[in-house]
Amino acid sequence: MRAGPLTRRPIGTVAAAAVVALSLAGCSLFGDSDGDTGGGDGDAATGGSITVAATNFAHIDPQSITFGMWLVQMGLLEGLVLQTPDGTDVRPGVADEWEVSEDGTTYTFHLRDGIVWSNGEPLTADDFEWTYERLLDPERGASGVTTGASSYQVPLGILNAEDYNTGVITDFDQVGVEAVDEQTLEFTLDAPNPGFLMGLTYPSMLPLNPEAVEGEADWQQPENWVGNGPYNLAAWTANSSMRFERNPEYWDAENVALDEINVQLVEQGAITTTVPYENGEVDIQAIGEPAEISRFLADPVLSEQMHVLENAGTAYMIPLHSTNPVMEDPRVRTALSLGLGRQEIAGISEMTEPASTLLSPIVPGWTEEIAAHEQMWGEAAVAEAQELLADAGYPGGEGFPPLTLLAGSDFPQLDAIIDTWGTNLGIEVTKDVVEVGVYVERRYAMHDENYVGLWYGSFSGISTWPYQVEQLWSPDMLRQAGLDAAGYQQFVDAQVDETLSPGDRTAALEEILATSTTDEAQEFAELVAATRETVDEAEQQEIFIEAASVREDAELIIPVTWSHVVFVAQPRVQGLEIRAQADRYYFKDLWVDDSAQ
Amino acid sequence: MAFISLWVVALLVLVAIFAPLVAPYGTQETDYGHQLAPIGSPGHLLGTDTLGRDILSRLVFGFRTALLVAFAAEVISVLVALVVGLLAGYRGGRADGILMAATDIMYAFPTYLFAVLLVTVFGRSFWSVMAAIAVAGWVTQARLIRAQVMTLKRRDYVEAARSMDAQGPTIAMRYILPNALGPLLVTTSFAVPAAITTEAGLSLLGLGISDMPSWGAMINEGVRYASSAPHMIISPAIAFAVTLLAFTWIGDGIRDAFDITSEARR
Amino acid sequence: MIVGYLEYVARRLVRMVLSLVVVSALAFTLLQLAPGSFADIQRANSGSTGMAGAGAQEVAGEFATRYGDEVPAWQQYLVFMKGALTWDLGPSYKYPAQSVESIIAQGFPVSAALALLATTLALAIAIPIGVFAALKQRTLWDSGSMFVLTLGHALPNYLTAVFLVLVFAGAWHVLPAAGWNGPENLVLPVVALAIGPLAVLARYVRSSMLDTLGEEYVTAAIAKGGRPGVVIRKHVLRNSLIPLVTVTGPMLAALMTGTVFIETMFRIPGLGLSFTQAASSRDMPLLMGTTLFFAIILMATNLVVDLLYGLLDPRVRAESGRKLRGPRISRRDIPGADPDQGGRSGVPSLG
Amino acid sequence: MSRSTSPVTIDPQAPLLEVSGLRTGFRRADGGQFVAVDDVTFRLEQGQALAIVGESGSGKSVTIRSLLRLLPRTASILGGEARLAGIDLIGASDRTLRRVRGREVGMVFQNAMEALNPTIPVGRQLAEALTWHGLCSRGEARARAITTLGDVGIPEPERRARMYPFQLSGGMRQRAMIAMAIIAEPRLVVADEPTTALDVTVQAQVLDLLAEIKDRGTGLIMVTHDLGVARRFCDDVLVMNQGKVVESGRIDAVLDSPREPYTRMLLEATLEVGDVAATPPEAVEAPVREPLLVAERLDKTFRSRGGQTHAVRDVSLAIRPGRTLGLVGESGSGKSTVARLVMGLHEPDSGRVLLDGQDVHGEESRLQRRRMQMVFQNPYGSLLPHYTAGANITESLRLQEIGTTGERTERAAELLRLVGLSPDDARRYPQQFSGGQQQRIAIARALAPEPDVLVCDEPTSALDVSIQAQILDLLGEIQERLGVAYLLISHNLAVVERMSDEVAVMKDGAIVERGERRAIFGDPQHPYTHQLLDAILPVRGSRMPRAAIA
Repeated sequence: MRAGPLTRRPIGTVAAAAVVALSLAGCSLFGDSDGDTGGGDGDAATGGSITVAATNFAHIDPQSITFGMWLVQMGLLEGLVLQTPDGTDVRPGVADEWEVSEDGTTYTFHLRDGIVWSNGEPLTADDFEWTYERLLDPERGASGVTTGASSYQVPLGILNAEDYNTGVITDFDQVGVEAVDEQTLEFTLDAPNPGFLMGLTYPSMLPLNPEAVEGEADWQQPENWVGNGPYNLAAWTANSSMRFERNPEYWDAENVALDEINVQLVEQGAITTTVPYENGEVDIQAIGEPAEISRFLADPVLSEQMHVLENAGTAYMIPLHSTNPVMEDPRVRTALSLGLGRQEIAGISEMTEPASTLLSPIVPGWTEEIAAHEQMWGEAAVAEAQELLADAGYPGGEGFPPLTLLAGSDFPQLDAIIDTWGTNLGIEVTKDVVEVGVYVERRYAMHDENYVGLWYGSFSGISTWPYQVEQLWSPDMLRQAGLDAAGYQQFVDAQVDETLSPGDRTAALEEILATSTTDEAQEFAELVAATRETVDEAEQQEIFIEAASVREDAELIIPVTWSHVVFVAQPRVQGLEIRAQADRYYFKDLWVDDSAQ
Repeated sequence: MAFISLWVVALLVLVAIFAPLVAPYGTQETDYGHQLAPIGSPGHLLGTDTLGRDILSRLVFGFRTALLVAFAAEVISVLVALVVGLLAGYRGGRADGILMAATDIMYAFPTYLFAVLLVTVFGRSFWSVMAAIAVAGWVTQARLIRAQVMTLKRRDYVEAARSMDAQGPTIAMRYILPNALGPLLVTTSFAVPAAITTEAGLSLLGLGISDMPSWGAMINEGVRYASSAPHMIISPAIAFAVTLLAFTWIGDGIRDAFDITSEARR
Repeated sequence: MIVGYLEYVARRLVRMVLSLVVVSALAFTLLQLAPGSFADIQRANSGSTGMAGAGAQEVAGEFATRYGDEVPAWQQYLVFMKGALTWDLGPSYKYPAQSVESIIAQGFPVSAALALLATTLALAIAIPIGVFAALKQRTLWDSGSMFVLTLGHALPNYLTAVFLVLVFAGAWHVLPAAGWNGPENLVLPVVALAIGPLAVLARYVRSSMLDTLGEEYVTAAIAKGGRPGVVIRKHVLRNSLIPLVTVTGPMLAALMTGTVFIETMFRIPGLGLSFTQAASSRDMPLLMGTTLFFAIILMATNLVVDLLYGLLDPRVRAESGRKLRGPRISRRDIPGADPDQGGRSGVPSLG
Repeated sequence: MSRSTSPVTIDPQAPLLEVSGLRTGFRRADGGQFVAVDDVTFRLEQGQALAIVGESGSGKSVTIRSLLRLLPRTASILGGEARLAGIDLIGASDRTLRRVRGREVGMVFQNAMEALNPTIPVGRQLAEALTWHGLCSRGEARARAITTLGDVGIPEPERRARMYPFQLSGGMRQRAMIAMAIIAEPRLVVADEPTTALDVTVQAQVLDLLAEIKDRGTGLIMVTHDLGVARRFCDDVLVMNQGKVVESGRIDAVLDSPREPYTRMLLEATLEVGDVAATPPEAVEAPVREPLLVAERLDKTFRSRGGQTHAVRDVSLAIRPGRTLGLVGESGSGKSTVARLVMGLHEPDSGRVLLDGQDVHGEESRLQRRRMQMVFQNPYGSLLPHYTAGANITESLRLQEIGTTGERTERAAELLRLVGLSPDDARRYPQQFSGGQQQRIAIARALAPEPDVLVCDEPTSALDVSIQAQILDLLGEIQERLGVAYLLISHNLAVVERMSDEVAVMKDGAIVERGERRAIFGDPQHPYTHQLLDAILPVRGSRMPRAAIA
């Protein structure tokens, strides 16, 4: 038996261990970020750093939809063209000039002389072609607007791109992208597309470095990063933070002001407050909580720091598929739409407005006329709703089968919807807030009861007519929503039918959608297709407006509210102009002025 | 302290039972004109939330839910724990081996996974949240009972009973159980606030009860609004703290009471 | 005796491995039962307009090559366990470019540092308070400090954290509210994590001290003519603090395996965050990997505590050959030690 | 070794210890004061030994602890004076008192296992007593600790000094405890029941050691409930009862011709081996009948993780109807295991127990088992705390569904009367009775199913002598009236001698000697039995030593 030194002072040992462990971990515990600012010694407009808050993401591949792709576009990679700060037009990026053919279907881009990647290697048109081949690779999944889907935007209309992506054709040479020479890239479209240049500013069209991406090492890690944007990825602590440092190889490096961008990664759905912002830890942050917005608005100093982008998002509802046919009755759907207390729901936040259409007024040329009804809310609307409901056999909501409102997370708007439906229509609605795994199953399941799902989208895509009508609430989506129970069953069966080839399946699904959906939905799909027929921009917009109007009339997707997007930025941040579209702003346009108050 | 706590808990339980009489409004009663009213607003003693619902009323009904969940979960976990603990402690041998193995496993198993599963499969309902809490709690209770039984079964009066030809189940139920109840009462009184906390924690992770007013949801919402509408977090937090403290002190009190009697017996 | 000791450790290790197999199998089964798959959830997370089959694609292509497509679950489990044995768990679904083991290797030091600091802080404060309260038993000092501690303990750590942030970052602007950039980021989370354990430990120290003070050998030491300070230091403190190992160990383990709320709230890239994310996104490899890793940490801590207890208490050490059995205390036996429950648990402090 | 100069002022002319009018009280929960020591006065000279005797609760321990102010928080000294070689102990400052403690007065505690710190090696604990008083350096202290351990008769003191208390045997621990008390060569050693927790054979060794210390000129105060121990070593005696000194004087004088009734009662209640032999044999020997209970070649080994204890080896017993078999042995000899095997509470590994020729452990044993009942050592622990006395007594009847509720209540009343309690006591709970009364209830309970055999496991060892006598009388009466056979298990030879017809001596799980009571006590054959009997300390000086009887 030995009474060794180990028997003494257990607590001291633990404490010492903690200190040792920490000092060992010290160097790597916080990542390698040094936190302090480079500080340019020139004029006030260069140097310095800012910290922005962003929603967390797992990867930054711009070809796969994640929150990461927005950040890539803001400063790590640069496309052929950039949007102007106000978002109304494009300015030169990698390409310093371009030509459009007479018929509007061929775009030729000329890359800048001597443009290079951050590793000093030349950036060529072949790199772009390689990038787009990767983007459209059917193995990587079909395009869409949802996380994980390919970020390719179908309305861009590149010749054969959609067919290649869905596996209908397999030869990439048939796709309308071609590197004519090292500095020349040519796009061929299947129809004229006035939104094409703007569409090129979308993250999916950013170039990737083939060697880095195909290399063994993970190209998304700082040590392997090769980009062409004003900034390079210098550090990334997963789930916590990122740091960008200026890219000296960037073609316009001398006009880039900030030395460093720090990104705080905030968990999606995590509780976020403005405390870090008000504590000076964050320079730019989006805020959404109604109470915070009200407080900022009421504060004379803070209200000055708000940047508001009106009506940038839409909350909407879709009836889910059910064996109970009550929602197939258009009168019921209309009643539910008109019976919504949109004003009350919008009243929860000062940054929300009642929505009369899915499309928000942000889209140039938007008109009140596309709304399904003249009065989407108010007494008259409610009265009409009550009448329609009575017509359908449920006077005062009596006998209306139980309705469930599905959502993936809980927020006050849900309660307000249930509350106003109850008050206005006398129907009983249950809230079904489920964990995300259940949510996805319920979303596509065939229910026995009546289900309505609520979504909120803050569309940082492109607010052009093609995008808003063809990409968001697309023809296929509307036609699917319009399927009755039997039709939906057929549709689901066809989707999982292993015996069908990709082409056959596409055809079979199209057949079901075209024949089993509602007339309005089919009409909408046909109108959208018709936009490809014309080369006249104005004429095309007319058809889009008509299509949008038909989509509203179908009342398969019910608009609820439009919401503003609100950013707050410290007074020192200069050059911040929030755009409606895509990524809101570029880091290269920002600078700091610490004297600004 | 324990005495005051007892009164506080009694009062709280009464409030929970008579919630509809106590609460000035219904839990879903909205007042779109008076959203986010601060504490002390006329008609809304503790203010209102984002929909203009009365916070006091929601607290009262939420407490009802919390108590219900906590008690139901405790009843279940105590019942399971009693059976397992008695069996393992009294029979020993294989039953004990199995319990101890289960303990090892439960100890190393993230409760969160169970909660996710229960709540995902059965929805964010009262029952699944309650079951999740019960699953998390029974092992501790069972082990406690086991330890208690192991001590008690070596007592002379158990030997005496055996010498009077009492059979295993009789001994377990008549002699061991009544004397194991004291410590069990102590743990239960500590477990109730723990269950309330767990419910709130699950809610914070998006796994709480969604179809009934719950403190967890209120705290979750309150935290969200903490800097701009502090009244939404202050009242729930205070209510939370008072309840938890009261139960903790009752537990302390019961434990002290048992300590005193055991001292007197010595 | 050494042989007996080794035999004991070996037996414990075998039991640990068996438990780990059961834990992993159980976790795997539960995961199979849970609704929704990784791919489904990725689609749904966008909160946008995707519809059924609008291109649901296997995101984690590497998964198929690793586990095989459409293979029965039990085979997937075997593949997983084979990987676990060689510490090669393959890529995560959510972070396809990263292997599960590298995610754990990144997150664990962070969680561990936080846990060590919080535990050290808790001990550093709890021991003096507990000792003091015990020595001043039944005075205002005693009841006062215990009152304050219970109060601190009554609030779950997420609420404490919110108030700490509101005060120190929101109102006084002296500490950062969130982030992970330097030591100043440690202060609030460590304090928030330490308060619950602190209360538990202080109460434990107090009652342990009171027990020891009542021991005859303390009277004997006084009868030998020891000064109060010496007697307390040499006879009371040591014996009162040895059992603390059994409480502190599991507490530390529980904190090390991640504290979801605190990590989320302060944006700390620890393991707890990875774990909950993996669970909610059904990131099977990561979830299984972290579950197994947690189980190992927890069980290993239990073993270490038992062995350490043996080292510290010669009575237990002497029995090691036959039945070295440190008091079996699980993290769930200790209020405040279970982060899953936001800092409370179902059992009274062990006083 | 020469004494270093004392840090406190010693008056060599003054008596070693002078105590007068000492009063110590405890604060009661209700705020009142309970006086545990009331007006105690005595005087002790150098080289003398004083015994303080009395039953539990008499205040004897509190008296000596008051001298060093080693009292619990709730106690306080209310008055009186105590001077140690002229030093005022009661009024002394804490600092002075610390210099007295350990340095001038060494204390020996009852249970060394509890009084030695379990996590510090014994040698270090001894050395502390020197270093704390600054008597020598650490190194010297360590050396002296080893020497002192050797002095108290611990073999291999160097090795033992490094051991922890639990690694030493009970006897060695007690020696180490004594070594700790004397290492600083105090003027006075105070011993609080120093041998109560020990077996008789070990007790003898420890007492020899204390005698040696006394012979060196150290004053000795010994608190004990054992008059034999007191008589063997002390010059003077203080008899205490309920906090007061009842009688004091030279020990021979007090014990041989007690003046006070309490002392007389105490002496009369004290059983001694030889008491029975001295009385004439019973006039009529009962006819020898066939054994009622037979245990054949019982063997039992307990296995625990990694170890096993062979508790009972090849033990055979036979008890005749209406007679008593005494089973005697030291702690750990396996006698309680035998009782439990006989009762069927443990299954034997081999061997069998037959009651009237029927196997107690068999399938059909339930009826048989009811014919045997048991009385335990600790009466409170064996009674159900949440049952009333009446319910406790009739529990076995209720379990067997014997009789109606009314009949059972009737039976409880009858049994309570039988054991000397009032039928009204049936409604009270066990904790409301004294220890002796609780044992009576336990006996009543055992008698309820009208057993043929009563197994009594140390039925009186938790009780004071005066109560022990009453309980033994009660058991004797019951046997006479009901003809119950007893298996009496005790470590106390006097009790066994008093009660038994036949005696079996156990050592290390086996019976080493058995026979008629008179044969065992009068003419023991086995050396171990000799050893046991030799270790007995006579109380009454007039009684002839045992050897003379033989």
